Amino acid sequence: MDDFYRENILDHYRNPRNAGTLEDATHTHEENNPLCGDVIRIDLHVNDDNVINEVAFKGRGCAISQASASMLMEMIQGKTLDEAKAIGKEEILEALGIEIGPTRLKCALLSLKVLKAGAYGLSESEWNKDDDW
Amino acid sequence: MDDFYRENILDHYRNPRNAGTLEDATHTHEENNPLCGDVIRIDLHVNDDNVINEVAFKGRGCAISQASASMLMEMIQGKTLDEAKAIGKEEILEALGIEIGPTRLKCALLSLKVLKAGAYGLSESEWNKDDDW
Amino acid sequence: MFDVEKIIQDFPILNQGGTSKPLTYLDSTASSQKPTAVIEAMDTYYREYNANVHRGIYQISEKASDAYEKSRKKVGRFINARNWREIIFTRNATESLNLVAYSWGQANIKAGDVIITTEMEHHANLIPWQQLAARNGATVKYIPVTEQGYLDMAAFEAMLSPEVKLVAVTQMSNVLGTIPPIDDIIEKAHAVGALVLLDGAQSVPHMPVDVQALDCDFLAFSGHKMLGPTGIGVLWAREEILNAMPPFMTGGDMIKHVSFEGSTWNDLPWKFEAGTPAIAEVIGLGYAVDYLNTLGMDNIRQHEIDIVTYALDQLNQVEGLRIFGPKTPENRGGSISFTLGDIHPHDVSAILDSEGVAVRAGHHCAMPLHEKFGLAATTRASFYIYNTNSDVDRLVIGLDKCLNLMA
Amino acid sequence: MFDVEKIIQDFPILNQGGTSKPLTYLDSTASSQKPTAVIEAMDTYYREYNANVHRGIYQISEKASDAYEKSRKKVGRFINARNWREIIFTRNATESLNLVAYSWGQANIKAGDVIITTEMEHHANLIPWQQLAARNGATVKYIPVTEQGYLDMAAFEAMLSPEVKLVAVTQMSNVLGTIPPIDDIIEKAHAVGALVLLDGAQSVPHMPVDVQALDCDFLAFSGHKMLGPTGIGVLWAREEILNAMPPFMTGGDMIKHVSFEGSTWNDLPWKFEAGTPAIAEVIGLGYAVDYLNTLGMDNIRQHEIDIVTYALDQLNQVEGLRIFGPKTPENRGGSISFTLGDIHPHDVSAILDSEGVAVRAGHHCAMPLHEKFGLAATTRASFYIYNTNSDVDRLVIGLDKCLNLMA
Ligand SMILES: Cc1ncc(COP(=O)(O)O)c(C=O)c1O
Ligand SMILES: Cc1ncc(COP(=O)(O)O)c(C=O)c1O
Repeated sequence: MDDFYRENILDHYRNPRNAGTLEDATHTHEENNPLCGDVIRIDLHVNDDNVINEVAFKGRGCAISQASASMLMEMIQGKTLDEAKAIGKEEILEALGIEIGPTRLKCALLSLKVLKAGAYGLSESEWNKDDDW
Repeated sequence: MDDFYRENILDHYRNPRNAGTLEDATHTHEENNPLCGDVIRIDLHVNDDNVINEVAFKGRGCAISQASASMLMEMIQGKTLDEAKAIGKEEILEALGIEIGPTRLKCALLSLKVLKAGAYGLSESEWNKDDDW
Repeated sequence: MFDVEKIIQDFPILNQGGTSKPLTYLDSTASSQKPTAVIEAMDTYYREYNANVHRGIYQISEKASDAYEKSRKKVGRFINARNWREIIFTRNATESLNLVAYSWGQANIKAGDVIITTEMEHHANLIPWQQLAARNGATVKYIPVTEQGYLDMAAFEAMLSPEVKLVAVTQMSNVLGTIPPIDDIIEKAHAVGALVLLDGAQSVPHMPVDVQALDCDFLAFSGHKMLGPTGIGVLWAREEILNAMPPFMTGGDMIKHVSFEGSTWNDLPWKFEAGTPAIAEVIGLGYAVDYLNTLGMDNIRQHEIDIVTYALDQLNQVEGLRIFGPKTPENRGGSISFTLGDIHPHDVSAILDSEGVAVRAGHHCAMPLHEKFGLAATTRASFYIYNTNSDVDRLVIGLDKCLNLMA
Repeated sequence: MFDVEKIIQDFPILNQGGTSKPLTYLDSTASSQKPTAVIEAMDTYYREYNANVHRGIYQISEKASDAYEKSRKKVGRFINARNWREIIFTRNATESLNLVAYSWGQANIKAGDVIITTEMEHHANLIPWQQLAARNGATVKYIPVTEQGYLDMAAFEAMLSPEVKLVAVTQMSNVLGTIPPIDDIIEKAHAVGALVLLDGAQSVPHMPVDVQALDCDFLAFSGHKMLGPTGIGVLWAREEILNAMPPFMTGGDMIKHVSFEGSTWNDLPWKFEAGTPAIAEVIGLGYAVDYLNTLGMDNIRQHEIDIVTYALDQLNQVEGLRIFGPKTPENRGGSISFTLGDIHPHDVSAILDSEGVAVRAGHHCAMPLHEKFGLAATTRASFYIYNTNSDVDRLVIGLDKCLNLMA
């Protein structure tokens, strides 16, 4: 337990960074995890230099999904779109710093899915490509 | 093997009693066993005293189905319809004198089924009643 | 006679365990654990007489056929079917329900007809009827669930009309635990000429079920929830109804005669069992039924009433815990779904897991019911023959840790 | 590397046996025997981590989900699928074929369309198309089988037209052993815009199958014929096709969102897996695939060519024995169907059984083919990885006894 709910996860969960929505978002997308009802919406503002200069997320769900969304927001803010696109599963799991089984993996990666499938406009099969086997 | 194909079964198989058809049958019926293609047709002639005075069967199939049909013909000939109706599974199995598994049971009882379901005009659920459990 | 400590000895997983802490298994509503007798029966089949059934004229195949059909009789007697021909083996309760929706449904549901189900159904007893209705222009109506988790019977009565062809209702809710007034439902449905299908996925494992006494028309249930293996389910229906139904899946074993022009169908029950069946699983289910019979379904029901009585009492003392469904043990089964303050059920479940307590979190395949209660998910603890009051205690201790950590 | 004596050690039934005489098992075409690794994998699941999959947030459920999805990947790689989402778990090959007929078929087969299949199909790859055609006003055409057991390819070509929407053909006959010219069939079918479904129930266990190299569209097969348990089958199809297909059965686990108004479906492959799946069986199948991979499918195919070569040679010397199907081992699999004079196949099989030799007698779920050859039944001996030439010798000795006794 103390292992699973590490202080940094609980911290992000209790104090999410960049919570809310953006009025002037250039990209907005929402996804839910049908198995548990977790929902995450992400708003981005990408400027003319292709830099993500504003981020916000809004969600409902478990500590893992909300904390990982909060962490992801920190990771992409200030990056260019291309830099942000390079962020994958491994980076999220590393940030969480815990071992995650297949069911909760969906919670942990929900925010990444919103970003890739939605904000970056990648199709499921594209962003899932590394996941073919 | 020597157990399974006892002399009396092989004898009935090689020399079936009452093989053929009746021109003046009062009852005629045919059934097949869908699982193996065995076919048996039975013709009866029942006289005014309700006595089965003539019997004949025609068939195609394995030694068990043909021998048991031949044995059944011997059993019912000369009996009244009511007496014949009392003949069941047990009598046939006793006549064959061997232990029979569930698959071949269908072969062994095919002629009885023809008689009960067809010649006696009983519905499947009636003649199968003892077989509900 | 009903000695829980002795029962626990029969379940390998509760003794050796696959978890780091000893396992408190409170998820039998999702799938029950299996006793040694069931596991070994399948093992023995594979090691000693594995062969395809029905058509083999050699010893091991005859033995397999015999064991397969003996299991059918065991299952038939267990629910007091009229005869073994009324027992159809499927993969799970879900397939049993789909079989009825495809076969009976396509032949009997026409435009304008009404199918009644309830707001508390598992998706398996909901979507097949929605799909059937959409295909054929019929309507699905839902008996409302009250705040207390009961069916609104007045609303049900108001729905009844000659257009109602089927009432498909659970005999025990997998979320709320509710045991609806089935006798009443069957009587009223039959009065307007509707057939009644019972989803027995939760009732058959947990209480005595007698289809003749109930006078229902269809009953669907799953082996894996009643001590049996995965991959095996059952559809029971009255023989006349099954006889009149067209086949569902077609292929080997379900035919009388096949030609290039067309085919005729085998007798019951094989007409509905196309292809090589789940032989080992059917045999395993037979042993599960034997095990349940030895304990006695009345005793099992009483054990669950006892443990639910204790659990409701203990859980009511946990801060911020809200239980959904009937509060009286006599009207409910052993599934207790709840929320714990604002803590997400996933987190509750994960924290409980770290304490060795296995519960389920989510919508439990009853999304519309959860939405009705304004929830995305609940946590569910469920009890079976091998659970004791000390499992309840471990659950409560775990919930206290959740509160400490997350609140 | 391919050491039959060592392989036999892995199969409990071939060592301890359930028959009074040691078992010569020549019925693997109906169902194969199972190695210890497969039996124990399921045992371990039930004893150590039995739990429902996909939704449980506790250790044993996570472990079960993981093992379940790992098996899917193993199966996918085994037939060289593009990705694991193309692998759908069913009960058996029969259900896989029915899934295509109901889901793809209802959406794509219209009045006037043509479905081509062959005269040598198993009922499972015949009746679903007859039923589909009858429902939708389409026509089924049958590629004729020649006296020698080959497909009449000229007749096939003459059938091709833009109306042909599906060509459903076996990759290896379970009666004649015939391996049809699949590459040619696929190329010609695709040229008129038809999809190609392969019945791989016999091919997948017995030879290398690569769906990408074949460029087929659907492939159906069964676990129990390839060292796996009963109760588990596979449908593979191209992802685009599966994505476009409506669901077959509906219920839990196959949904994204459910409301009283309707439902949306889950992603592949779960869209087609409604309800609690055959968890233990899927895990067992994964171990069966591991076992086959260790031996190597090329080696298995070569072993069967060798044993069939010997068997054809020996059987040709039995008086009055007539073999159906190709006489050249390269063009056939390990199923050899024959008649022995006028002796009924049931009697042949029963006498062989009394000698400890298990063969099958009947129409082998290919009634139309048997009727075409003017037969009600044949006897079939079939070979697999654990059979040796001395099994062939025991078969021949048994056939001589049949002749002595019955002629
Ligand atoms: C060629 C072929 N197709 C389909 C099947 C059906 O397989 P199952 O009974 O496992 O569904 C079989 C096996 O009997 C077969 O040999
Ligand atoms: C009430 C109810 N109905 C149907 C089902 C479906 O059972 P299965 O998944 O075994 O098909 C379940 C189990 O999840 C259930 O609890």
